[in-house]
Amino acid sequence: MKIGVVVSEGPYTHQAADSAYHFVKAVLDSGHEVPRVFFYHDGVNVSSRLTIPPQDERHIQNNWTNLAKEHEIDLVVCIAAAQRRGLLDANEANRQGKDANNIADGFRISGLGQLIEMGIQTDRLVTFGD
Amino acid sequence: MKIGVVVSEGPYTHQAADSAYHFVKAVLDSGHEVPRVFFYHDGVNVSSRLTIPPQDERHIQNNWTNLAKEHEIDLVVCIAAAQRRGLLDANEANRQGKDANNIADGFRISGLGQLIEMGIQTDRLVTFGD
Amino acid sequence: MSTLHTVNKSPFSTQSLQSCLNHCKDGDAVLMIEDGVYGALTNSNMSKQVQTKAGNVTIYVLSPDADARGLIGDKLLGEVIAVDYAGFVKLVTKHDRTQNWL
Amino acid sequence: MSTLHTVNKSPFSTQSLQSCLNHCKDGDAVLMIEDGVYGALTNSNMSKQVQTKAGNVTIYVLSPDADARGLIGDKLLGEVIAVDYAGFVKLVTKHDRTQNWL
Amino acid sequence: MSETKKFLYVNRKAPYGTIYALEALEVVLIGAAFEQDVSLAFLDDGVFQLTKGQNTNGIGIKNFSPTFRALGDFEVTKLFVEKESLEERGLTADDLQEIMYEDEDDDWEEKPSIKLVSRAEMADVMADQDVVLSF
Amino acid sequence: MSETKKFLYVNRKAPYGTIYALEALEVVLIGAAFEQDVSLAFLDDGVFQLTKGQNTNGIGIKNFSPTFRALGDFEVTKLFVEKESLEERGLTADDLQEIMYEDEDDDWEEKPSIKLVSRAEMADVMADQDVVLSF
Repeated sequence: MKIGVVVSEGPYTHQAADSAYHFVKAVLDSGHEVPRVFFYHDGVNVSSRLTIPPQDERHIQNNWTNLAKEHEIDLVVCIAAAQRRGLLDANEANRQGKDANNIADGFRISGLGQLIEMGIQTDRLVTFGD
Repeated sequence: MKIGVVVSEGPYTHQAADSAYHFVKAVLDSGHEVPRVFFYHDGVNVSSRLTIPPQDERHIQNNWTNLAKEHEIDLVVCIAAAQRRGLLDANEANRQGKDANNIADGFRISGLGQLIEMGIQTDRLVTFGD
Repeated sequence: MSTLHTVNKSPFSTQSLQSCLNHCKDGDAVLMIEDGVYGALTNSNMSKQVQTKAGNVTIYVLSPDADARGLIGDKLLGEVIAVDYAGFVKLVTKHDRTQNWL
Repeated sequence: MSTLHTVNKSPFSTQSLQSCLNHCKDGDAVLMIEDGVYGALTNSNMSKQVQTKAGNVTIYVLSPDADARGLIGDKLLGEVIAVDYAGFVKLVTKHDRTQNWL
Repeated sequence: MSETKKFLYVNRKAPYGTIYALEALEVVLIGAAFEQDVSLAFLDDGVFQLTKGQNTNGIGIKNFSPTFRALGDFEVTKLFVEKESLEERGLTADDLQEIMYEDEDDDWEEKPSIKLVSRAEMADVMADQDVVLSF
Repeated sequence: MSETKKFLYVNRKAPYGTIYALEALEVVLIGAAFEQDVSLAFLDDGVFQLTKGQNTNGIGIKNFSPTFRALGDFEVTKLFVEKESLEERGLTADDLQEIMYEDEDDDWEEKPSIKLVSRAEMADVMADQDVVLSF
């Protein structure tokens, strides 16, 4: 079965990004698929490669990047939500005249249509948020 | 009278950063002082210079930067909270081996001691959060 | 000695206003801001409690926030006093401390 | 056709569990996760309502979240079934849709 | 895309205090292009999104409530509003904006998009969906 | 700094679901160095922060509850816990961790840091402060 996942809160502040991570791992372990995870609202903050959590805490962005690589999961960051909150890739930074970018490896920025498409193309959709 | 202000939620997602801004302006208009605003929890996200809000929306970070310059307000971003959430200045980025930084003009990164100090040195303390 | 309490959440979705009203003392002030302004609605299932408490505690609503949410005229309880941001500042300076019910 | 509902907030601070219980249908499942697991506490002022609803709806609690918060043994209602993340996935696939009460 | 699914957008939060209501509306507008069977549910504090007379000048945040009146042009015409949620908040249908659409199957007659439903009817609406997105 | 103020840290949120409890504790630990008159209030869901037997292995988040037991070493010895908040949640004092400090004014005798108070007493504690920080 194909299960789509939405993450709508930022890392560390809410448990959502952690819960979604454990859930996606369990989906994969159960032999089902997670073709895409969509990051919306403050969820876009999960994609920042600039986070430096304390040594004894989990590294949420690294966890997602590694999981996505290993299982070819499409991690999509909503562009409208990302722009409001200061999450940019190199392309966007260039286009918008910003002098830095901060999106981590394994995440890609795209439109809200990707969320609707995920709803259409998956069998179930689960949202982790606040 | 000296009034200290804490902002503990991120821009756009919660109204806190807007409410705090209007409050600080009103304090200054009333002839009182705001020596420092302390950004904690997701409030640190207000300091990102990479936000690109829609044209017809307010620019929260610019508002704060301009207000701070005009009235010499010390905008302090908690370092521990900022590191978790991927907010860095050039120094920190260098020290931590990160290839980018994203703190806007007018904000400075410092420790939680600055919050306690603000509590000690001001006559009132008001927190805007969630 | 008295306290200014602020409440910024809808009383219909969280317990913040309830907890604030449970802990504020006679002579204190409660200022509803942001989504907290819904606590000032007439004919709601919170109205009576707010009206009753208004006998011992002065209850204010931040008018820019009330206006934003369409709470004007007879939608607002008569017991609740509307203030603007300048009034918010006055309340902060007038009371000895501010407690924010987040 | 049935729905899996998830609730991730404490029923003592927000109305999410209440609203979920008001809207779920006989044969549905409710899974308490994150701070939502406090809804499974014994002897709380939510216990009776959850126990009563458990007659028509199957109520689950995510055990990693319950463990994190020290909700084990007799702190958990007997009517509530503990599942791990694999069990969470099974519930998602078993029911026709998932509705998340955020 | 040939498949048509029933999408429900669930709105349970008030506007302006948090961004969820606005960002939910952005999803609805984009989603309209996908020609799915779309419904919106407004319950709990979500009913506050539809109230009349919102004026955000004093808080410097854009008033997005007029956008709900444009939903008909995007063929989003089913806005279910829960009666009990209104009553608990001291509101009636008169406190909500008038939101209309032109029914192309009925000689373009103007019809109201807002459908007041009881809590039990709202539960039925929710149970009749393929995809439920919560905000 | 010669001035001493009464600081109250108000904890009303549960641990782990959100970070407020942990980041509040970080403020308390840093604040201890400033030698102010510090109290902590635990009410509403904040009482969950102090429960025994927390085991976070399954969620991959650090269990910070043992840190409360170290507060005595930082001379943070006044933890007010509201009885009514416990009762509403089906909890009793037995469900909370034992948190002790050594009283230097009483021959270093071990004493409990947790003080159970009624709602009315909690209101008195709150009304007796110079600075109230809410989390």
